[in-house]
Amino acid sequence: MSLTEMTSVDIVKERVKTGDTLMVGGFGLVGSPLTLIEALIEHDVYQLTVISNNVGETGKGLGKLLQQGKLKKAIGSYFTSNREVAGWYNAGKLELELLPQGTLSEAIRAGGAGIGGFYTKTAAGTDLAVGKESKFIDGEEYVLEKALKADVALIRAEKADAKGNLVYYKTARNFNPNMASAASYVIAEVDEIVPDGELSPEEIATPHIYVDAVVKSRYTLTKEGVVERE
Amino acid sequence: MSLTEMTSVDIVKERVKTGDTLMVGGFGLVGSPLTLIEALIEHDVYQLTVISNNVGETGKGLGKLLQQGKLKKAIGSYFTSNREVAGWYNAGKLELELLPQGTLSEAIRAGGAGIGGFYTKTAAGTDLAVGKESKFIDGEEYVLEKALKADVALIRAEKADAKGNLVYYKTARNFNPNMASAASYVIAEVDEIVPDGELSPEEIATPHIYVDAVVKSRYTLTKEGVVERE
Amino acid sequence: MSSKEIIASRAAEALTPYSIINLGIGIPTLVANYLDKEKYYLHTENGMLGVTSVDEEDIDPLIVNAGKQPVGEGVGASYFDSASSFAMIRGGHVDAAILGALQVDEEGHVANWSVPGKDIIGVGGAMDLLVGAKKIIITTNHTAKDGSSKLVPQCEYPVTSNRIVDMVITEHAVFQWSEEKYELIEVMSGSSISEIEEKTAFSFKVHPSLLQKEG
Amino acid sequence: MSSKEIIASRAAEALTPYSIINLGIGIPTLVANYLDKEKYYLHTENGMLGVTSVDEEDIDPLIVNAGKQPVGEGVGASYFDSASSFAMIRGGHVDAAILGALQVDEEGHVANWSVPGKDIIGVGGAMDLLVGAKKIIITTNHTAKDGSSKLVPQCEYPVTSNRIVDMVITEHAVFQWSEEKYELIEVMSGSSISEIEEKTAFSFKVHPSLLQKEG
Repeated sequence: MSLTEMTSVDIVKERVKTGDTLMVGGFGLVGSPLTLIEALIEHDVYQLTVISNNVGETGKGLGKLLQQGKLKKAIGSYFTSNREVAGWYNAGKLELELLPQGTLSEAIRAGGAGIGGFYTKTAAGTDLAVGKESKFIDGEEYVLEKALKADVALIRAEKADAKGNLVYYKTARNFNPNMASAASYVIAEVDEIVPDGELSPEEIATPHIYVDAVVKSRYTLTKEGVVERE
Repeated sequence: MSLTEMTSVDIVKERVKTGDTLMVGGFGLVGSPLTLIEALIEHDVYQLTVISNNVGETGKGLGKLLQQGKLKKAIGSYFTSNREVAGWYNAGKLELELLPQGTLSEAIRAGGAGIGGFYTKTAAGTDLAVGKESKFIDGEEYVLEKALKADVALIRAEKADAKGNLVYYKTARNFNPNMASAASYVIAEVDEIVPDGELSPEEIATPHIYVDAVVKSRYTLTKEGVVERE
Repeated sequence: MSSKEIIASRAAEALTPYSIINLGIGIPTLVANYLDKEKYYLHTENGMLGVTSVDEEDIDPLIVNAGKQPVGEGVGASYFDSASSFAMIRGGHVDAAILGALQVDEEGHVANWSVPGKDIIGVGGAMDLLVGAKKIIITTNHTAKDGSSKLVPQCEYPVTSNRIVDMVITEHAVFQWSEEKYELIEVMSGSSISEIEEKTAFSFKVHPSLLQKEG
Repeated sequence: MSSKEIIASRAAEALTPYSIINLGIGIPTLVANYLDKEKYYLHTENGMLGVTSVDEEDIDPLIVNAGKQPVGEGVGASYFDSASSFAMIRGGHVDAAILGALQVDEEGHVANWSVPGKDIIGVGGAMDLLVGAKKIIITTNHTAKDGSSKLVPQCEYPVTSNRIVDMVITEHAVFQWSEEKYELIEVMSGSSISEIEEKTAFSFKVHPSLLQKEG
């Protein structure tokens, strides 16, 4: 079904189950689905695999889920932003899969695009290519990377129309459109819902084909940090 | 050099050489760089490989280049729109590489994105997969397709700004943004050149990083067919 | 209604409201005439979601479908490049594709892109739609111009995919894939099981409810 | 100027006007201070082309660079998703990337993402930039905090790529890769060839013009 539901944050509890693989958009706090992550923090689910550039920061965002012991595995490119990640990993309580940021974003796109895997030059000959298949194409070495998919994607956009088409705001776009394409169920947190026809057909970065549920955002990132909307 | 040149159609003669591989945008006449193709028709170059969804129509567009004996090879998905293609092929005077349309567009994107090749389910088990490597990923058969690149891309957009950023008009977008990314030199034919800052930063489908030269369009497609601008 | 129109209108009934639909060239294109455009989201592989019909006087030559015919822009429509459009198709985001056929066989395979002995020079988006769409509905005349059945034990023409087609709709019959075989689930008005048996070269099951009706 | 500022301003001179530049975190970020933003197009891998600097009062928290620092939007800037941004990088569309280093070795390889013995938990976009950017310029202090040279015979730290780095700029020297070896092409103000030789653990050639000057 492709009808996009305009709903509340309860959809997170309804859809996310123990053992699920989740994609979570955002680059640091920019473009991060703060409201949906909070719902996840309040939701009793465990053994989650999270695909996200970072695991939030210490005790914040996805970092809070880590502290709650809900994460089984993290797939991302830069876990360094949360100093606790290494501790959990070394204690054997968290699996990590580290990918170059370009490989991470391309693997997510591939997951959404029906591509099983792709050959990238990135990481060829480095420690991150150990154990991966490689192939010489036109004389250059490439590494095979598999597509990434998820059960649920939690993303953030600026505006949705009533059909569920999404537009993004500046660098808050980042991983969100890619993740919107690669999960079985996609929940978008947005700042504003506008009537159909208000978004330019040329500017829609995520057509509603990809969006299952839209939730109004409760938190917003300001110069002073994250604040709750009035 | 990433400075985009605002120039005349003579750039086609300057840049396209005998033996080159060209990408030519458009889906039929829609989004086709009519002005640049005309320059190619008037230009003495041979042994061209053309990557384009179609080879124009009989005696029109790229079909005219075929009649001129300038094409060595065509890579596309639907040559049926030009009834002369089969004759040239059967006479051994034209090589053909037929790809499913999704594979064609993905291979062009891959060429622009530094991806050496990718695995697609499309065509697995069919005559179009004969002789191609295949691989089972998570129990399903995928076919390996190599990236496509070109020496020069001829594309069409609606508007360019002075930096060379491009926006497209409705279904005239099609292959153009993908091709803009996959050639060493990219010439864009546009209906209008606007000052920097007039295009919405969120709507730019082809950032100027991809565009080498911009030429004002001389021909436009109307309900009555192709007409020359006043 | 012509047989093509009968087939197209029946295919329209097979679609789920508010789903994403891709229509092939030929009979499939006619299906649009029987759909409430507010309730179905039409995708075309040349890069548009939200296709509607257009009146002659409103035609914009730069808004076309995969058959290069002028179409209209629905409210909430969007445009994207070819690679993104096929990412939607191949990635499993299109709910149903309606396609034509040269032949459909007993194993559920369709041949609709190439005729043996003729030059293999066009494939378009057919193979992508077949591997990617969640549901495939074939709309076709029951028999070829020479009177031979297009529903055959095994495709003589090259198949378009290994994927099994979910549903086949002709002017005589509606077949649904069910447990390794096609099952006749509907006899079109004016036809009969015996006529369908006579005109169909592949073996098929008959849904029990139809046997009761005729019996 | 601090040594970091000296390095950054020298790196700025190495860039071609009207080219596409990606700046890494640390010293590379400072390079922006020495560029006329009208003449250089700054790309940031989190999805923006046309980065400029921003005054404190104009900060928009949703416009940041790869270091998550607030930046400004230049006239003619554009935004795109992460996969598209790395397509630009990996696809060879970025003219130059300026990156920091833990070590650079005699074979031209750089190590800048991981320290042995520490946990390997972050890589970001460094590997993509190294394989994709047309030109790689490393900006780094000549020596580590313990006084050891960062320019070594062979990287002890894991390398970031097999790709050879084109240029290395420190507070003492500018090296350019030339015929299988680094060549010292410039002695920074206040330094000397002998000081550079003393502080550099890898072997290098000296450009003839510098020998004449000192000689």
